[in-house]
Amino acid sequence: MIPETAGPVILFSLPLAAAITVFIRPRWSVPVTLGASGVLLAAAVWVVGVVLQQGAWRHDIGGWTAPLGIGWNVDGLSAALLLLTAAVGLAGAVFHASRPAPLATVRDPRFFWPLWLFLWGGLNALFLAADLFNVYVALELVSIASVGLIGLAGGSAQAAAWRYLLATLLGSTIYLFGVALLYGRYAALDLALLTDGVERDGVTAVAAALMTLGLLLKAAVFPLHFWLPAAHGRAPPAVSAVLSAVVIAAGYYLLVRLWFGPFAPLLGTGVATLLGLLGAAAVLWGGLLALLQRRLKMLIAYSTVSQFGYGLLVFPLAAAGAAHPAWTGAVTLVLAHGLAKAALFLAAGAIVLRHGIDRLEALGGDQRGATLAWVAFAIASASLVGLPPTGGFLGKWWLAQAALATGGYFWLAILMVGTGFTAAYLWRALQAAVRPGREAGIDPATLSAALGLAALSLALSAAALGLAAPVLGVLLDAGPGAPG
Amino acid sequence: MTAAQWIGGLLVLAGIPFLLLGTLGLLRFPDVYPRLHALAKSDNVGLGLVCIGLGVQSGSLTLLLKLVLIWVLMLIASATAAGLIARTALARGLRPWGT
Amino acid sequence: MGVAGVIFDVLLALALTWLAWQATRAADLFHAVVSFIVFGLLMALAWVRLEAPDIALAEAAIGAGATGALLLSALDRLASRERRRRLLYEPGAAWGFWIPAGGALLGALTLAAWKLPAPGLGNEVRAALGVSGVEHPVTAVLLNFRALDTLLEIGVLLLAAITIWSLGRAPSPLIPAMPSPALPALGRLLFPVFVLVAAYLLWRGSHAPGGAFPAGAVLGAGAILMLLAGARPWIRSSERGPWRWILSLGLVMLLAAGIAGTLAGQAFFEYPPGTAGPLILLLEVAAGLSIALLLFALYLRGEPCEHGYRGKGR
Amino acid sequence: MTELYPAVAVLLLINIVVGMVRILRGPTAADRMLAAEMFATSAVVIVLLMAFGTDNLTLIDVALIFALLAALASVTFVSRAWSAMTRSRAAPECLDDEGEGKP
Amino acid sequence: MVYLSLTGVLFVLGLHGLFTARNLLRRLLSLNILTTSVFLLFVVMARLAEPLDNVPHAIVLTGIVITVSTTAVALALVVRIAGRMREEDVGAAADTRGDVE
Repeated sequence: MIPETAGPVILFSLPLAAAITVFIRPRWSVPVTLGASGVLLAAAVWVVGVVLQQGAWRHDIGGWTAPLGIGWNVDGLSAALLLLTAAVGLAGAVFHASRPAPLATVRDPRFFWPLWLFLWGGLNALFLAADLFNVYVALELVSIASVGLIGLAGGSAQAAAWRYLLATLLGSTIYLFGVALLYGRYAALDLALLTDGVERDGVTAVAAALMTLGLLLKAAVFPLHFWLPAAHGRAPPAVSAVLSAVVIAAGYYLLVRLWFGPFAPLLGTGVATLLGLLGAAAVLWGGLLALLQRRLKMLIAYSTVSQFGYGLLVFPLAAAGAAHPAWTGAVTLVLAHGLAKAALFLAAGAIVLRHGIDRLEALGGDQRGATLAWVAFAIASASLVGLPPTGGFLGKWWLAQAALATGGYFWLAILMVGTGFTAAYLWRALQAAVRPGREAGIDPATLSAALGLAALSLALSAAALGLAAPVLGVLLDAGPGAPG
Repeated sequence: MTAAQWIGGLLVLAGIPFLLLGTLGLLRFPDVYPRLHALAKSDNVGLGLVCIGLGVQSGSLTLLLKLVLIWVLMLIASATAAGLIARTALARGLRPWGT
Repeated sequence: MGVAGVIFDVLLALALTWLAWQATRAADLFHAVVSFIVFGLLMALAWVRLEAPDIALAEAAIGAGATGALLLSALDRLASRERRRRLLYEPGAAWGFWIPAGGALLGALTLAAWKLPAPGLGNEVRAALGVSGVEHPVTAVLLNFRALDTLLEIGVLLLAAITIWSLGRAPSPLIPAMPSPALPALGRLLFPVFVLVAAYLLWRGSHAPGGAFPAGAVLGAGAILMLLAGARPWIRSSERGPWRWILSLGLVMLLAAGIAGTLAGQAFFEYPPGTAGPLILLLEVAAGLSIALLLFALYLRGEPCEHGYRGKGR
Repeated sequence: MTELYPAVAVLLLINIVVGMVRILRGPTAADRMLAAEMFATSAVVIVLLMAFGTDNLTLIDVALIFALLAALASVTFVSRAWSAMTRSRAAPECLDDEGEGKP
Repeated sequence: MVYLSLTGVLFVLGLHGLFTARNLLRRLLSLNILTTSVFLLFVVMARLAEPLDNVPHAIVLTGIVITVSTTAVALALVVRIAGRMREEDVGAAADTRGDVE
């Protein structure tokens, strides 16, 4: 066996195999999921290590080469996102496994785990895929699993799940329309082949517009974010974490893949500025709404809308000539956001469990049982705001450098104002901890420390990401996706 | 052209008017009961003629059998459906026209 | 087909447009659903005209058959909802103008793309067909060149079934006010035909249009017909029973085939030389069975009973 | 004779289009379903004519599946959609019946 | 090709229906029509290619199965949501099955 192929094969097959296992034998759910999660994290670390050592590689499925067959593409970007998925997946699984059992809905224990593992498998398949239609199938896998996980909370969450399903299916259908146009034009679905062959013409432009529109809907970019807060706010905490941290990032990942791959010739100043303005609007609007929320989980959900706005700033900065720092900065920001946001949602989940309610004004008072969660919340907040030396700081620093190098002072201002908003709404949330509150909720002794630890480990990884700057820089440079 | 092809073709052409008549009945008859009747009769005769015609024309026994199978299936489907629809319509209290 | 062909295409396109309009706009919900079912039926004719008999088979079986049954059955729960639809979510008035405007623009652009070079991969497929293990190109693409898509697709089906189970128990079907004695007889009469046709399509798949997809759909449709004809749903969700294994069978086999390639020192999903034909046949049987049972499971709209049914049934 | 088949297919398609008026007008659900069934018959004939007109005999399978699934649609209609609507309008107590057959 | 323009028309109709319809089932039908238009585009591309290209046929087959899955999930959700609203209407607060909340 070739060692480098084993990593992707494990990352692809293990979640699906584990999902089948826990579907057939629900009783083994927790041990199987936790075991598989550990192996998957190890495999993701290994894949990152291999990329660091020998650079990007490609694996042809079934031995069939590109125009006919499907490939897996492992480079720095996909390896980083695979690792992010594994980290969030493991922490989320630990969190969900250690929730107090009586609070779970009736259907939850039997169906959470297969859906969770299917979601994981879909995400891994997506990050590995180098074929546009394969990406579509993986996207659908992710969508249905997400819908099932949101709907598990029952009640009004099912209505939120329905709205999410409609939005995400619309997004993938529009995306597929663009894929069909591209296929008709170039007779290829492979990213690398398309990158080599794409020309600037009408069909390609329409295809690019459609695919971008579909993915913007999936990434919940302003003004297409309408479905996100309800879905992410109502889902179980572990689900909110993976949805906000990784599923949204998947849409963003594809946008970056496409615009720095096949559509790079089309990335003129006009398109880039438009995308950048959407991002800027998302930063401000999401930040403003987050500031106005009264519920902790809704606040975090709107924060996701705001934070992914930064990701879009990569396009105008890259079009202006600072492709490399902007790209590295934006991807770092997305990774840091993923870790921090997952930590925030898990911490919020633990806090809400402790107090039995998620209205901000009711979260004060006795914090026994939720101390760790608040610490995690604070550290993750620091990363999200961008205090040094966290990952958030690193990403913003690189983005700011790109803005300064190209004279993009408008984008720099957006970065600053957005940071102000972030600090303001997270401060509001943190303030709630120290206020006197009503004494309610469940006995702190029933809350496992693993809840807080899961959140804390993610928050610490978000912070540590900033220290790993040199490694990260090398990793993200590996591969054809990275602009030189 | 052989005789079999002529006969087959004529049978096919003979079947078409029945299909058209079925639609006419569907449009012109006053309520659901005579419409059921019109469809059940004419469509099945029409389809039967076409199937047999094409079978004769092809000159192959397996094809003929397959076509007859299609016809029988449609017969069963429409007969059951007609019966069920009529029963349910009566049960629902839809009065036949003129009563 | 010459002039007649062009007239046929234009008429078909007009009819399809009108049906699509009816399906989205009709005031009566049942009217909309029937329009959609007829839309599927005529779509199958369009696939035939476009020389895609495989898709016509699948559309006839899945599109018009299974989806039609799904939609019609959902109506029994939704019909009385229609009057209270005001409760259902935000008004779309503001979007109503902008989206069609954008859509019209898009339509214009599609027309601008009228003369696509459309190179296609026909030659590549033909060249590789010899070593693919089957003679029918679509089957070769599905289970050899792009087998990874098929794996994920069966995964989507299984996942959909699990998701539906997670929503709640299967609602027990409403029993018709006037049970018909003809129905069970019809079920018993037709089910063997469904099985035969499914087997026939599966067998044909290696060298002609057919294969696991239409076969599975036909078999699934037959199972749904049995249910409608009064049989009790026989799938059980019990952990001890075999059903969970059987439902997962397709995905398990495809995953195993994929991993076997890696373990044998080749690429993921690479079949050892000379074994592609039998392997693909095996995978087709498993995939067809899975598709049939999963479609049936999807039709139940919830987790079936664990240990069986109480009460008289029919 | 075979040369006439395309024209005949067009004729049958016109037949379907005309029949759509019944779907539009109704008035009952049964009328619409009957129209749909008529379309299935016509579609079977059209596919058969295409099969023989273009000598593409694999299309007969498509007609076969149409014929098989025509039964499914009408049975679903009668045993689910239509009769259930009858009951829900006539007898509101059907909600209680839903409990029947549950474990 | 007539069918190429049909693709555009169906796409617009589907989008229009999706954004103007309020009924859940109608939105689902619109979405299905939208998907069909995409499949049609694939198959038209396959037909225009010389020689006939079978890859889009396989892609559309995969797509059809996926669409059935998503439709079934959406329908099950719709039925649950409608059922819950009906229960709320009737005033039956308790869910006897104990499946939710």
